[in-house]
Amino acid sequence: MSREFNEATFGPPSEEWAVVERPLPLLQRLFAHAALRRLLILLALAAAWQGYAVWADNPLMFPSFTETIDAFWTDIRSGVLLIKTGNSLRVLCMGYAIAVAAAALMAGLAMTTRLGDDLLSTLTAMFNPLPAIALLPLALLWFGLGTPSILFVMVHAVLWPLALNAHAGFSGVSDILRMAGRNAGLRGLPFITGILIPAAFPAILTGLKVGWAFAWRTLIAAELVFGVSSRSGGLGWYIFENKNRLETASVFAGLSTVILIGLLVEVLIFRTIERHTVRKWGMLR
Amino acid sequence: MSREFNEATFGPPSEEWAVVERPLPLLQRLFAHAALRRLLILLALAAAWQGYAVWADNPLMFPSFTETIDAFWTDIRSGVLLIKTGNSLRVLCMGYAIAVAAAALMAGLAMTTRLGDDLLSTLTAMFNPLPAIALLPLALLWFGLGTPSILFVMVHAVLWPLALNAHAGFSGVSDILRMAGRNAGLRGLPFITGILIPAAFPAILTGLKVGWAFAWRTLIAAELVFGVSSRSGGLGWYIFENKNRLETASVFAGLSTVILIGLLVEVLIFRTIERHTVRKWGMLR
Amino acid sequence: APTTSARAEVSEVRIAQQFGIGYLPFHVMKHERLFEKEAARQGIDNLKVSWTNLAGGAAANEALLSGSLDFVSGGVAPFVTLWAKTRGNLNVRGVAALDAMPIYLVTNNPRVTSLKDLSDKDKIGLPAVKVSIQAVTLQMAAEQAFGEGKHDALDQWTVTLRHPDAYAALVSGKSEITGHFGGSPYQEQELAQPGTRLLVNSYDVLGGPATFNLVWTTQAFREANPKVYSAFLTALHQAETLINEHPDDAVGIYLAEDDLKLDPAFVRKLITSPETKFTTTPLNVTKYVSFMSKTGAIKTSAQSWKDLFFPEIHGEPGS
Amino acid sequence: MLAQPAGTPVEAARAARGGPVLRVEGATLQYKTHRHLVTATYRVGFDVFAADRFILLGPSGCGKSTLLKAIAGFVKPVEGSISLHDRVVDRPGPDRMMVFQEFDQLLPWKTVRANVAFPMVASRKYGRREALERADHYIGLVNLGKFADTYPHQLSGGMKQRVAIARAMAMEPDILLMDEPFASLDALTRRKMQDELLSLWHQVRCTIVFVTHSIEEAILLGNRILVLSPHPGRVRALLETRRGADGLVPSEDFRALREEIQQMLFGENIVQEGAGI
Amino acid sequence: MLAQPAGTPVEAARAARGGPVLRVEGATLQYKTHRHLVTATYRVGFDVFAADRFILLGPSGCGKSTLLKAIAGFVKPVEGSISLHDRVVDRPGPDRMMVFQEFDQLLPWKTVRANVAFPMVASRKYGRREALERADHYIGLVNLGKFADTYPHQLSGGMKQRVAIARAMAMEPDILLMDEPFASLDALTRRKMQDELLSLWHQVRCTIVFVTHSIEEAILLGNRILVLSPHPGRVRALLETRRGADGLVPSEDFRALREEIQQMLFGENIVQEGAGI
Ligand SMILES: Nc1ncnc2c1ncn2[C@@H]1O[C@H](COP(=O)(O)OP(=O)(O)OP(=O)(O)O)[C@@H](O)[C@H]1O
Ligand SMILES: Nc1ncnc2c1ncn2[C@@H]1O[C@H](COP(=O)(O)OP(=O)(O)OP(=O)(O)O)[C@@H](O)[C@H]1O
Ligand SMILES: [Mg+2]
Ligand SMILES: [Mg+2]
Repeated sequence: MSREFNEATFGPPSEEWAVVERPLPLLQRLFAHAALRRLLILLALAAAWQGYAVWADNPLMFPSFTETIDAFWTDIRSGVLLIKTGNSLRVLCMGYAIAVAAAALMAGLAMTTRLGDDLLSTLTAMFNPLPAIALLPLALLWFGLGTPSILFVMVHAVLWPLALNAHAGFSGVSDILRMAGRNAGLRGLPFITGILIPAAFPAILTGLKVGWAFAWRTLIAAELVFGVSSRSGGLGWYIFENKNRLETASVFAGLSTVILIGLLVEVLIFRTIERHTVRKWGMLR
Repeated sequence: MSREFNEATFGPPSEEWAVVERPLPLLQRLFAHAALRRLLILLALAAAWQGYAVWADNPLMFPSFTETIDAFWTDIRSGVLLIKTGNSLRVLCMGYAIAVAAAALMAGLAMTTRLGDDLLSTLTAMFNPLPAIALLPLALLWFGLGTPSILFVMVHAVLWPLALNAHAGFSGVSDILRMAGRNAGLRGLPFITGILIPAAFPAILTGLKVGWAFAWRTLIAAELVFGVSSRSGGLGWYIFENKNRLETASVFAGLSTVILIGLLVEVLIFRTIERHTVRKWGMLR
Repeated sequence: APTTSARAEVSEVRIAQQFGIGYLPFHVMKHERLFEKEAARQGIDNLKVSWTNLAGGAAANEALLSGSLDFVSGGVAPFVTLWAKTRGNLNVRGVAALDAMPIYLVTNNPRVTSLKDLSDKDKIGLPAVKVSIQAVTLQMAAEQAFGEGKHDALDQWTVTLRHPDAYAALVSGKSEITGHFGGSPYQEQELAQPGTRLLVNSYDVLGGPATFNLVWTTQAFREANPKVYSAFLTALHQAETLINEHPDDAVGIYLAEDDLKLDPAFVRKLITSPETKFTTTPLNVTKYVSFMSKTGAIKTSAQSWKDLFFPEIHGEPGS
Repeated sequence: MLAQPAGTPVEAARAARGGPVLRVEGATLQYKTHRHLVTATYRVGFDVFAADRFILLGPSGCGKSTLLKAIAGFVKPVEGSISLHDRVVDRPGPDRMMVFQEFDQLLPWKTVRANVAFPMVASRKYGRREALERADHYIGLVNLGKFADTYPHQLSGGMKQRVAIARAMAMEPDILLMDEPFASLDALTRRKMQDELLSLWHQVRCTIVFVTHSIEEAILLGNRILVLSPHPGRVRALLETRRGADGLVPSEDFRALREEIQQMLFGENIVQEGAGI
Repeated sequence: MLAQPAGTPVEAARAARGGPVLRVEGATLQYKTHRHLVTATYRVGFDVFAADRFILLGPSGCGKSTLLKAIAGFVKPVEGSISLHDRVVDRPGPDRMMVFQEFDQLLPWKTVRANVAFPMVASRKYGRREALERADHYIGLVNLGKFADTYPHQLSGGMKQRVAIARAMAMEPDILLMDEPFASLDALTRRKMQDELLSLWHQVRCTIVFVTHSIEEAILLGNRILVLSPHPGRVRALLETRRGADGLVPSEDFRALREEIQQMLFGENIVQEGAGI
């Protein structure tokens, strides 16, 4: 009985099997490049922006792409934009981290006890629709004016959608996988980290993406409402300040920075995580 | 060969099999009632609220539960709250419906073409982090003041998270189910509605829940920004007005209305949908 | 309050300001470190002063109530609202006025020459519908134009818009916004554009110069920190004096603090305009109180302007 | 008995039976993963004629499922071609119904009845009413009458597979592709299903391509058996079963054929090429 | 050969072999769904003794998988009890490793090696290093050496099942629960796996509860065979196989036993109760 009977072959074991793939037409090959495709989309969007702005001819309300780029470079070179962005990013990452931890805790609780489940769905249904401004008085009372309050509001913005996604992801884990985990003796936290989290990872990743976006939204909105001492303000403050100064191009430069960071995080972080997890595991096409 | 050989039995075919279930202790049985458990949670929250408010003794910032209920009843009886809530709900449902349709379109496009996929993920990464106020000039330019602008901003708030969830859900549909659908000859739209949507329904439902919450958040915030004229405002306007008048109890009454509606929608709509779909299908525990 | 003088006063004072030329006294105080210097003179060394920019009077009120700020500033309306609400408990009262400035309702609709010409095709931008000083002033103007009890005749066409948004909308002329009831320097910039006209001047409505912005705080803070309080007031006086005596310096400070790219001559003209007064003396504040009390916006009224302010400025010729 | 090596034409058989319904020519099937290139089958060629009951037999992992998926149109050959009625297969379609190997091929949101009716309705081959009637009939055939209104997650493994079989059979497609459909069935149910399949075939004379692990099942069901080798699946032999008047393979032949296949699959010495048809 | 009806005690056997490792007493297993109450097994009782190779045999849907899940601790009997070493089974645990019937029992986010090592590491039964070494050894036994670094979604159906078998066997648990583990394997691989299972058993003398559809496999592997009837699974008979010195069932006995089981399962007349042990 030959030992290798049941093994198929990885790669070309002999040249014979290394079938040359049919070459595709150049255009199609270029098009297959995700980065290139995205660049094209971005260029198209920029062109549309420029075209519309020139046509609308209303620089006070809608500056053109080139004007925005100008303002962007000016403020990058002067360092203002970088500092403000840095400030925002610091607060953002803190708030995001706290929210992720809190969401993990809530979703974990909801998975392990029935009371936790009810608590999560009740709290989510109650607080998720509340806008950040509604929490302002509470945040002020508890944390005073400044970063802790902004963190509080951000956590509120990120926590619920993230917990909802994680919990739905956990609930959708197939019985067989659960059983496989329990069978190996996992319970409680190791069960959650060892089985539920990886099995629900596509849903969790979506939650992280949505949460990330809402952290930004809230941070910027909160900076506008709270205001901050002008030295240590973030991107939201930069936008607010320039709006008050009627520097619309700079306002758009600030917003473009938000967009740029969004794109970078998507491409550099989320896509990478996706490629190294759910796509590699065959859980996402 | 007996005809019923391979059939197990539904229900008790003879009394012999109708094993009486072990009765549970009363407390446990009561606790098994989801509605009761949730009511308890709500009562506990209300008690905590009242306790904290009395302790903090700062009615201008944090009115007690009873004061809020008072304000709530007063404004319910005078009809103000009902009218404002009605106004808000109308706009809300419109915006939500448009956003759901747009998200379905985007996610569908993203599923069928590679360009659509790139477009969706690029646009989402770009625009999702933008706060609604950033869109103010555009909304003013395009839709003027009033409901269309609010709708625009709401669609912006709801569209991206919903599309993200739907797209992730679609991408996670197992190859076997896809093949089963294609094998039956489904392509294009029928494939999406017949296979992808039901198979991705848990993720879509989460997206709908998150989107619903963000529609509320944005509506309330948008009513403040777009202000609408003082006659026809909605709940957001009611909250804002009372906030400015320092009628904090009424502000909390407005927020409680939002919470109440959130709970009702969760229990009456989302839970019901869940029970009749994903839970019945065994896709969600 | 007998016990307070013995206790140590706060080492940090938190003050809220907003955007706009009305907050020039604060800019000067901050830039020249007048408050710190004055506090040191009164024996409080190393007083830390932190300035916070807020987006509006309502936010300022919240911050004050939550104990996050010590002195807050804003328009007359939010102050009156808070004063009315806290009578008998927190006793929030005015510290001093910052300035008296006219606020203009500017329109770009050529067919509108008076309030009576406004129709539902017109929309008027205000910082906050119904509750801002602009909104209350507009109600006063409406009552004067349409008669007793018709104060809310124009409310239906008002829209909440921040100054810069309303400015952009009005100047670009490509939106439904045909009016903006704003403040300096936006209103003057608007009027500098062709095709715009002044529709309402708040001074005409109130029959004379009127306070635009002022500072307020809680009774508890004032009683616990008498030295800080008096140092603040003195510094404010010094700032006003500097502005009035050295307008060119003030222009420089304003442009530096707000980091504006405005023409200094334009700013100088605003500051030195005969209508603009930088003074701690409250002017025509009681008119707002009685009007708001009449329309039901607040539930109390004041006998005299002195009810509204702490006694330190009662010697000034307020109204 | 016919043993036919890979690559050589089957002129005689083809001429005798009309053109092939399905022609697989030198098909190499590969999976591209992020690190490797897995060759599932290498230059596999065979013809399936109308009303053939064609069996794919080979060890685990040799590419049987992949080959079936390629015929169904889900996998494109990187080399060679697959054509149906002389048209290259380029997409899946309801003319080739497939029973997958996996248990999760049923739509979890449809009851057993709706699952069986689904391809009939989706492909517009039958009207809704007729589809439901046919569904009930075939559900009865697989002995699941009482479970018609049950959702798949409430079924046992074997029951799920039976639903999938009913679903494919109810379509009465040109070609029925079945990937180890009976593997999870007990002996009796399996025999019943085999009987049903044969009787269906006798009624409609459809073409069947059938993957199985069981040599006995292969001989019992198939009229032609393709034996695949491991290490990317290649054709080792193509065998034909000779049947008696009752449609059964005479027990002498049965044993001999089984021996031969066993020898081919498990024996050390590979059957010589060109051993004659 | 022993045929023992449900409910009667097996005093003799029990006394001879020490107390039972696993005792199932009058276990009724039910599924509650939103509309129905499905009874999977009804008052099933049997004892499994140390080093038994206990086979569960019965038609599709009779509750074999449910019974196995109940022993594993995933399903609680609504009536009767299941106890292990005289302690009632109330939760799953790594002392009872289970091979599930479904293909998706592997963790998709772990490679084949990590999947096999997973329960060994998770249960802290082995250190990480040792677990990986053992994993490689067992992966070799199931002939998947080259696929150790592959993710499950890149495996064929039979390969997935082999990984699951390796995972369970590598744990060397007190009781090995296997739900049709070899159903999707070709004859050769299947025979090899059966050999491996028996040789593992000879090494460690673990207790095995094994579900199969194949009567031959049951006789080949098991020393005791529980035959279940359809319509909620009830015990129809408990049979014992008598083995020769070589550990094989003498071919005469084999045929007789197969006939008997076939008769029991497929024959019209039910075997009489109390037919003697
Ligand atoms: N999605 C996939 N990605 C990468 N490789 C795959 C994939 N599916 C199958 N393979 C590989 O292709 C080869 C053939 O797989 P296939 O499923 O066709 O085998 P099979 O003959 O059906 O085996 P079995 O009898 O075990 O089901 C195997 O080596 C397997 O590892
Ligand atoms: N999750 C479930 N919910 C409801 N009913 C179920 C569930 N799982 C199984 N059943 C029912 O329980 C009965 C026994 O199922 P079980 O899976 O134990 O059968 P089995 O003997 O393993 O069959 P097979 O050989 O086909 O795998 C069946 O009638 C099935 O419909
Ligand atoms: Mg296969
Ligand atoms: Mg089973």
